[in-house]
Amino acid sequence: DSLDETTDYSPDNPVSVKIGVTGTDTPQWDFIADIAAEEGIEIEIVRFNDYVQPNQALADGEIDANAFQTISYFDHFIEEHDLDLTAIGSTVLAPMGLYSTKYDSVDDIPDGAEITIDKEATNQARNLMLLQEAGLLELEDDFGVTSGVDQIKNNPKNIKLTEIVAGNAPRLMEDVDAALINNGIAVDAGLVPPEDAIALESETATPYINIIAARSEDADNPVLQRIVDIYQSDEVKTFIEEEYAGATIPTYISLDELNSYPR
Amino acid sequence: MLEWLPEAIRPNITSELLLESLYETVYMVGWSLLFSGVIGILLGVTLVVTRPGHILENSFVFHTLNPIINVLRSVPFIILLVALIPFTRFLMGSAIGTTAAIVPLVFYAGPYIARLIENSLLEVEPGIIEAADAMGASKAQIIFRFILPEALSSLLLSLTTATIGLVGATAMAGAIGAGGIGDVAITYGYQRFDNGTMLITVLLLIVIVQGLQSLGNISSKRVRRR
Amino acid sequence: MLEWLPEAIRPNITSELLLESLYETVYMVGWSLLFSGVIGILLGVTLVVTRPGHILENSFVFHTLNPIINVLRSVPFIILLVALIPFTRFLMGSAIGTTAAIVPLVFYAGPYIARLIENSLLEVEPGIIEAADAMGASKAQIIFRFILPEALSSLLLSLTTATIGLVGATAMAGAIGAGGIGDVAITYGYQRFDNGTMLITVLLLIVIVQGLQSLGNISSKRVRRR
Amino acid sequence: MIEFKQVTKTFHSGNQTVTALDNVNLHVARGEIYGVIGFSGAGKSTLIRSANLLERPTSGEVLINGVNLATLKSRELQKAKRNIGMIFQHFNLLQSKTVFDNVATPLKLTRTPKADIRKRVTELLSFVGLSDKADNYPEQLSGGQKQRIGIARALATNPEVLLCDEATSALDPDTTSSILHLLKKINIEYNITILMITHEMSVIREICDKVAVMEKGRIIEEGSVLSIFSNPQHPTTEKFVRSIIPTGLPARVKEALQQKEPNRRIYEVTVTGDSSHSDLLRSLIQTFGIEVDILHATMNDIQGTSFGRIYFDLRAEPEILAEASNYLKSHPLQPKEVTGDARVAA
Amino acid sequence: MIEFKQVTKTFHSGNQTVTALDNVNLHVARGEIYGVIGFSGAGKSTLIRSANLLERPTSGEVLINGVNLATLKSRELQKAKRNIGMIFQHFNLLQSKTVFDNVATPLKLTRTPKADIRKRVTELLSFVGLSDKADNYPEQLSGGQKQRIGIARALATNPEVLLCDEATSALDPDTTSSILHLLKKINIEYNITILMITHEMSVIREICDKVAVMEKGRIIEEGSVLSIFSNPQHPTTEKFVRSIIPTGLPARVKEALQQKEPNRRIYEVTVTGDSSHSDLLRSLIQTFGIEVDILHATMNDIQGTSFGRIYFDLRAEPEILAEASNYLKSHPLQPKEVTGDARVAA
Ligand SMILES: Nc1ncnc2c1ncn2[C@@H]1O[C@H](COP(=O)(O)OP(=O)(O)OP(=O)(O)O)[C@@H](O)[C@H]1O
Ligand SMILES: Nc1ncnc2c1ncn2[C@@H]1O[C@H](COP(=O)(O)OP(=O)(O)OP(=O)(O)O)[C@@H](O)[C@H]1O
Ligand SMILES: [Mg+2]
Ligand SMILES: [Mg+2]
Repeated sequence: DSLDETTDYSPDNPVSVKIGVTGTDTPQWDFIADIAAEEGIEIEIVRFNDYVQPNQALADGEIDANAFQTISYFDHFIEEHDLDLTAIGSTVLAPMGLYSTKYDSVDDIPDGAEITIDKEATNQARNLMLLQEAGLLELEDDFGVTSGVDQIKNNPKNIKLTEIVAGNAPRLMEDVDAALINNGIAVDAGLVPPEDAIALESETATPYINIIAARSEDADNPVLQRIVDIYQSDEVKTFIEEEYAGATIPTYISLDELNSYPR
Repeated sequence: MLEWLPEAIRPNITSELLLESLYETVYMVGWSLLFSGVIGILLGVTLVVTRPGHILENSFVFHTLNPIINVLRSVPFIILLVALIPFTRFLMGSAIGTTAAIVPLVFYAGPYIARLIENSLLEVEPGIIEAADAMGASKAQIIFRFILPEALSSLLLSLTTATIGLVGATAMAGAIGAGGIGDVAITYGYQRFDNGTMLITVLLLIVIVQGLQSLGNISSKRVRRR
Repeated sequence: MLEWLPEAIRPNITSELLLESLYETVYMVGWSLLFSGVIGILLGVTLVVTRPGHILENSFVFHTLNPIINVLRSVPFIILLVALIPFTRFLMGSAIGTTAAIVPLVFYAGPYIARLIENSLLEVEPGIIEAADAMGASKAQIIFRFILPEALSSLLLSLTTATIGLVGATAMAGAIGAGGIGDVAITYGYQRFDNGTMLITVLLLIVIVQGLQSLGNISSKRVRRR
Repeated sequence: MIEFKQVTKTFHSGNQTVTALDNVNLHVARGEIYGVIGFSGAGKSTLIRSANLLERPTSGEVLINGVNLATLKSRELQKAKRNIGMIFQHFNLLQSKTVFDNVATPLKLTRTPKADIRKRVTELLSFVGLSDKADNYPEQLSGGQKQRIGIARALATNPEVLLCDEATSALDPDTTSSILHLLKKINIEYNITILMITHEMSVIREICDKVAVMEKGRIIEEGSVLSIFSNPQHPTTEKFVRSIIPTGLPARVKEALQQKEPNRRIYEVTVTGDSSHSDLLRSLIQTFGIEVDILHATMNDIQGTSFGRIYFDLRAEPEILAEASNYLKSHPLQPKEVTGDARVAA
Repeated sequence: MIEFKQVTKTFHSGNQTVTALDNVNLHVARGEIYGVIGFSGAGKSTLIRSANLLERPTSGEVLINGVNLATLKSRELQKAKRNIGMIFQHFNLLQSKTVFDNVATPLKLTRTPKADIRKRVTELLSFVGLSDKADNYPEQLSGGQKQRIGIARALATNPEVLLCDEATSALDPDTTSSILHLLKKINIEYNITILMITHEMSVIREICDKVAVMEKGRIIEEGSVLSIFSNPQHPTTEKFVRSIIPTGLPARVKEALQQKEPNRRIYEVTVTGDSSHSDLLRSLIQTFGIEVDILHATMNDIQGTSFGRIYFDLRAEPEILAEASNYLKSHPLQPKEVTGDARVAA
């Protein structure tokens, strides 16, 4: 399982690493893999279509690292499942926004309005927190990263929350009063987050910064460290900025900073 | 309602949510079964009777319908869901929610049922159709008074299989906010690691499927004459 | 390879990815069809021959198997996928990837095929089984030399329907990193709003499904004797 | 009424071609009961099935009431077919319907009022002796019972034309005879035209007016039942006629011949119509003083006249027998001496 | 060989109960050809189907070779069944297999070498006259052809016991007769035991040694074919016997009676076995001087002896006829005068 014995590598004696990603994060990983390959690190990308399996597979040793989740989701997951995993580097931040085809500001949202939220648990928690930030809801004090609609304390406007799959939000916007949409998806769908959103997650929302995770025993593995370095290089930063047109913001902060978000 | 369960398997969801999702599943399966059943039977019958050598042989209809059904059966459900959004909105007023889900479910199950029905109808003894023809039965009479009743037992099993398939598909209809037990199982049970919810929802699904299958088996057996 | 397409529908994915995913789909469908076909036929045959009044009447087997199949058919695919992880890992050495996906796909398609086969086999004329019995055929001979050949035409159509169902299910196997065209359609096309990818992948799926259905129809027709 | 004009039907299977009907011409007049007989595989079913277009002829045409059904529009064709009842060789009953509903089916197709249906079906079931099976399903019936349901169903709508493909093949003689009497009765009362396929000469004898003999897709002989029975031309026809009028030597005659007694001779007299044997008997007994016995005789009653053979056993001194043989040679009944070599048992 | 001991079989459908077999006892000895005849629905098929346990009797037992099949283990039962060939009323051919493969099926079950199968099947097909249909599928066959395939299949393994349910019902007389001859031949050559269901008395006459008559699930009469034909006890049996030995007055006799001529009388003589008519004829012609004609005669050849009736037409002055009538009354052949009132046509 461990990568321990493979600290030595060179283009002639390459080491191979399996990295789990989800859905659409492959472009930057393909780019990183090309760079790493020149140094003798052969990255095999394992694409998941789900937010549970990549951590499970990492803990089970089926992959060597994964990069798909926010730090808060990660912390919650390893606690819940008692897994010995560690975050080894920050990657990007894709802030969430509230969009509407009917209203220009949050204040216009009427009583009894219908708003779509993501049915996926961590994103849903983020959605609800953004609605709280926007003053539409009040959440329970112990609201956590996978808390859901049952943790709403107060819903003064009697807003109807409809859970849908994230990718459908832009497509279904016009059927509701407002929709919560991930930046990534919003940009892909042709929205311009700073202009179109009527409420946006703050860009420094530490809990929602994405990370690369590895098994704790491999935390210091030079190969993985090197991959983190490559990810955090300017070259990759530029690539991501161009590729995602601002939807996904490269956010490179120290591990300490990463782990110091309010829980 | 569920507080008496041991903690390890006590679901984190309210019994209201459970009941509501049960209702949503029944609602979606019921309506979409009704429509897709009618459409599926119509398509299935058409596929059978327009094929070469059959009573309404019509090469054009057969060779148009056959690939259309294949196309609908090719598209992954989630994509079908999306592709149909404008149509669903036009038909239902909104593309979101339990009622809206009926449209893609019908598009999903209709062609599927058509294929199952087609297979069942092809097993009807040609002698029966000859007898009908010789009696001067109209094409519609041949279909409704001869072919369908003779295939009824097999049709009921096919519809049972399709209904259970529909129950499975409703779990995916959660993507457009349709709800339902399958969706609760995935979003509350699976994604939130709530074993209690997983257990109870899956148990509910099992009960539903078991009930449907038994109903199908019994009614099919009752009308089976051989 | 795909550069010549007009921009609006030019996919954002490489043709390598497309080819690879095509291979993955074929690989998953092929293997899981093989296993689930064998298992499904076995289960389907067992469901038929152990039912009351049939040649291997066995109330215990029938009344055990029947609900087990229902249970497997009740569980949403994603939950089945998860529930099977330990078993998949034990069997395949790993619970992720294209090869690992075969296990849940077989669990998904096996019981489904069993139901379709059951329906096909129940349509075999009882007179044929009587003739076999009167000839002193063993139970295995009755099944393999009489029931299965007589139902072959319908069986082929059932297997076709199941295979197309499997193609659909592979799209969901993306959850454990299995890849495949359906997955590309969803993650690159659907999630990234890439119409080009959506179009080309769906077209590919249509071609596959159309091909499978034609193959099924033709071979079924060739062995149909009435 | 039913006219086959140069009808040919070929089936293809693999590289084989079967000519089931080979240039068949046949005319069934209104009100006639027309029998078609032939060996298994001769093309009888194909013939009757082409009468109502269940088989489309490869060439030639079939006219019913002067109309070529193949030229009719769908609705007209249905109407025409409702006037043609058909009894199938393999019954073709609906497995999913009760006996009652099977018989009621053709009536339901024409939207007959419920009460009328009940009355008619009850009447038919009682006629075919299956009133107690009204609520049973076909698979619970015996072979003959199924056939009777098929007959009842074909008669339900009082069709003008009835096509019967082996309508009584699964029935015992008693039931057969009552069915045949019914057919004859409706034939007379309603002037219904019946085309009747059978392999049993006794069925032909009992009710048919005319008969055609088929072999290998061709009609090899046809005519009134009387003429065919009394004077079959084709060897196949003769075989069928012989099936009810045996032409082989009876066992008792063969036995007698084997004894080869010099003062005993056996003569065969063919009886056609109203032939009288009184002078023959008187001459032999009184004039020649021969001891005359009737060894065997078989006659058939065909439409009021008798056809058949009598075997006379003559005993006397050889010289008397020789004398008598000259007399017999010139006798109008043309008795033939049977020696055992001339004929072979069938 | 085959023994039915108090076999009862009831079917339930809805609230109806049908007793298809009602306490049936029957013993078929080894090498016998045993015919069972009865009206449609009498229970014949149920009887034969319970011989090889296709129907499990509700009570009673069936022994084959002294063994109650119901007590056998699965494998032994299969072995026993391989020794019992069966021809089904509805053929039960495999639609998915060619004619050749249908006939080959029972041989394949016992893993007969390919070459042997080919030889045997070819032989059987040529015997039933269907060599040219070897590669056809059942649905391409005529009714009689299907039946012949069923026969060939049942004979394929040279079984010791053959159960035939209406084996020739769809066949023309010629084919029937050749099949029956074959059955008789294998019966003699291999000492095969045959239980034969039929509704045709002519089949019984042609090859059966013994016959049982069924009615409403019961065996109402049984015995040697000879005794049943010559001396039927039960009215149903008589009906069957009459189907080939008509007992009604022939048309010609009825016609003669209608003329009511005072100097003419008609006498009926029943022929049983080897009865001689020579002295009767001589007395009438020579002693009384009566003109004697044979009006009608039907005799059946049953296993070497003749059974039947002769109708004599006597013409003379009324006083001579009155005189003769006294003589006839005391004649051992017991001639009966036919007056037209005594008997009713069947
Ligand atoms: N499965 C069944 N359910 C109910 N009744 C049945 C069933 N099978 C047979 N019967 C009845 O049992 C009786 C005897 O049937 P069987 O088939 O033995 O008659 P059969 O003598 O062979 O007549 P046939 O000459 O017409 O073939 C019939 O009245 C029939 O309706
Ligand atoms: N669909 C078919 N394909 C090929 N050959 C066929 C088909 N139908 C009938 N035949 C052949 O045509 C010939 C005539 O068949 P048909 O059924 O008319 O005979 P039939 O006179 O009714 O015989 P039977 O008395 O045995 O019922 C047979 O040789 C048969 O094998
Ligand atoms: Mg025929
Ligand atoms: Mg029977």
